[in-house]
Amino acid sequence: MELTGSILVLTGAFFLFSAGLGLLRMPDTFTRIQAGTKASTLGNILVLAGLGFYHPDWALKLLVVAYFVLMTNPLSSHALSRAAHAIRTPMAPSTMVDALREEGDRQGNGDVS
Amino acid sequence: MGLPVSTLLMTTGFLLVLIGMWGILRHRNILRIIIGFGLFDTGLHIVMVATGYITGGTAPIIDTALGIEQATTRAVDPVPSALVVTAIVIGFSVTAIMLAFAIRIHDARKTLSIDALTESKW
Amino acid sequence: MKAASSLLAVLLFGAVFAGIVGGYGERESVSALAEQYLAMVPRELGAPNVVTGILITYRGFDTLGEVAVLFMVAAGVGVLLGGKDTTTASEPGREPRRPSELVGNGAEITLPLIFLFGAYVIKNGHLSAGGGFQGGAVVASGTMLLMLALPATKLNHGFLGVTESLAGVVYVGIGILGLVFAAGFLDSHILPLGEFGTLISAGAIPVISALLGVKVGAELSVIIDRFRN
Amino acid sequence: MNEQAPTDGKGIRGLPVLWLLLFILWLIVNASLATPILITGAVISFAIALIFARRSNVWHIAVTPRSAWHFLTYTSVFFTELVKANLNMLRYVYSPRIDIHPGIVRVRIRLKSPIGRLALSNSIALTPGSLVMDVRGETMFVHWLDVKTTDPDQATEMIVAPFEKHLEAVFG
Repeated sequence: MELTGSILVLTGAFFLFSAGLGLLRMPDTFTRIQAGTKASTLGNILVLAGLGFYHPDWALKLLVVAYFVLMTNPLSSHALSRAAHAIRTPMAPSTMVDALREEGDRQGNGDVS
Repeated sequence: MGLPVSTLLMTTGFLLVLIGMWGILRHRNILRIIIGFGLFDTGLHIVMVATGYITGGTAPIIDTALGIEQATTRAVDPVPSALVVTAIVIGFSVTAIMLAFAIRIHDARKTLSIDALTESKW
Repeated sequence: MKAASSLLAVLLFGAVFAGIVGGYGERESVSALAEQYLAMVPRELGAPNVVTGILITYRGFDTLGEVAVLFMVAAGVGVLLGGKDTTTASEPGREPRRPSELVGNGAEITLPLIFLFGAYVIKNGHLSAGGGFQGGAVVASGTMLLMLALPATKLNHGFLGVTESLAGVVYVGIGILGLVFAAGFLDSHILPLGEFGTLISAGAIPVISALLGVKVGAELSVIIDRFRN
Repeated sequence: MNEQAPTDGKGIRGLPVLWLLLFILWLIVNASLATPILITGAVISFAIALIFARRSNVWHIAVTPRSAWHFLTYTSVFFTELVKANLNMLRYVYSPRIDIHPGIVRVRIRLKSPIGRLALSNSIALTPGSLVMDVRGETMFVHWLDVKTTDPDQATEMIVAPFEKHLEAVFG
C-alpha cells in the first residue's frame, strides 16, 4: 500500500522534473508553456494519487483537488499563451504557420484583439 | 541530524529581510521598493514564528494528533502565531496605502522613479 | 559610493542577524504564558484551535482594533484614489483587448468553488487552521479573479459597504453583550460551550469568526476594487 | 427565489445543478455528516448558487443517465490521451535534439454550450502537442507542437474529434 503510494509520488516527481526540463529546453514561449502544462498536470495528479494511497480517508478531498488542477491548469496556460501571442512574443524559427496572426491581419487591425 | 528547525526558519527569515533591505536601498522604482518592503515584512513574520518553535512541537490545535492533556508539552508556542496574524494584517494595510500613494505619484509625475521627487529630499 | 554604503548597511545588519541566529538555542518548553493559554483555551473556551481562542477572546479587543485598521485603510485608499477621473484609465486610440471567452467561463465555474472554500475556512476557525482573516482573504482572492477574468463586472459598493458596516456593528454588539451577560467585553461565554470539537461549540467564537470573515472579505474586496479604477 | 426572477428564466435553470454540486463539495471538504454541518452547508451553498447561477448560463446542464455514461467514457478517453501526451512530451524533452515544427492552425468546433467548449479546450490543452490559443465563434485556434496539416478539416479530425462526440452528448 505505502509502496504503491511512494512509487506514484516518485513518478509524479519525475514528470514534474521533466516539466521543468521542458521549460528549459523548448525553443519558444508557446512550446515551453505546452511542456509545462502537460507534464505538470500529470505529475500533480500522480502525486495526489500517491498521497491518496498514504491516507485513504483523504481520497475524496484529493479527488476534488485533482479536478481543480485539471480545470485551472490548462486554462491558465491558455490565458498566458493568448496574452503572449497578443503582445507578439516571437515564435521559434521552425514555426510553420500562424493562422491566428493571419486572421488578425485580415481583419484590418494589426493588433490581434 | 542536521540543523534545528528554528535555526533554519530564522536564517531564511533574516535572509529575506536582508534581500528586502537591499531592494529598498538600491532600487529607484517605487514599485520595486514596495516589493522590497513586502519581502522585509514576510521575513520578519518567519522570524517571529520561528521564535515560537519548540523542539518536536506540533500545531497548537487539539485534535486526534494532539490530546488535550499533552497540549502544554507537545504544542508550539501559540502567542507568536497570534501576533503574526496581526502583523500580516498591518503589513497588508501598509502595503495597500503605499500602493495608493504610488498611483497618485504616478498620476502627478508620470513616472515611478523616486529620483523625480527631489523636493522631499533634505 | 551609494552602492558601497548600501552594501555596508546590509552587511552590518547581516552580521547582527547572524549573531542573533548563532546565539539562539531552540526552546525546549513553552513559556508560562503560552502554557496558561494552551491549558485554558480548550477547557475554558472549548475551542480546539488555541490561536483562534487567543485572537478572538483573550486578545479580542486587539482584533477589533485590527479590523478598525482595515476599515481605515479601505477608507484611506478610497480617499486617495476615489476622486480620480476615469478618463486616464484607457489611453485614446487603443481599444482594450477583448477578454477571453474561455477564461471568463472558467472563472464563472471556479468562483463558486472559491467562495465555498472561503466559507469553509471561515467556518472552521475554531476547529482547525482557519478563521475570519484567512477566509476573508480567500474570498477577496475570488473577487480579484472575478475582476481579472471578467473586467466588465462592477462591484456593488453600496451592498459591500452595508454588509461590512453591519458585520462591524454586530461584532461590537456581541462585545457589549459579553460585558452585560459574561465577564467582560468580547467574552465568548454568552453562548453555551457545546460539545468540544463540533461546529456549534466554543460559545460565541464561531459567530465572531463568521462576522470577521464577512467584514474582512468585504473590506479587502473594496480595497482591491479601488485599485482597479 | 421569486423576487426579481429574470424574465427569460436565465440563471434559475442552472440553480439546482450548482446547488447540488456545491453541497456535495461542502460535505466532501468537511468529511462529516453531522446535522449542523448539513444545515449550514445547505444554506451557504444555496446562497452562493443563487448569486452565481444568475450571473451566467454556464451551469445549464441536464443530467441524464446517457450523459453520465458519456461523461465516464470521456474521462477514460481523456486520461489515456493525457498519458500519451506526457510520454510524447518526454520523448521531445529527453531527445538530444528537439526537432519540431510548431504552428498555429485553425479547427472547427460544433459545441455550443459554454461549459462544453471549456471542457473541450481544456482537453485539447492536455493532449498531445496542442494548446488552445483563442476561440472565435466556431473557429478555434490551436497551437500545435508538430504541425502535420494546415487544412482545417483534417486538423479538426486529428485534434478535436476524439473528445467532441462524447462532450456533445454530455453538454450539448
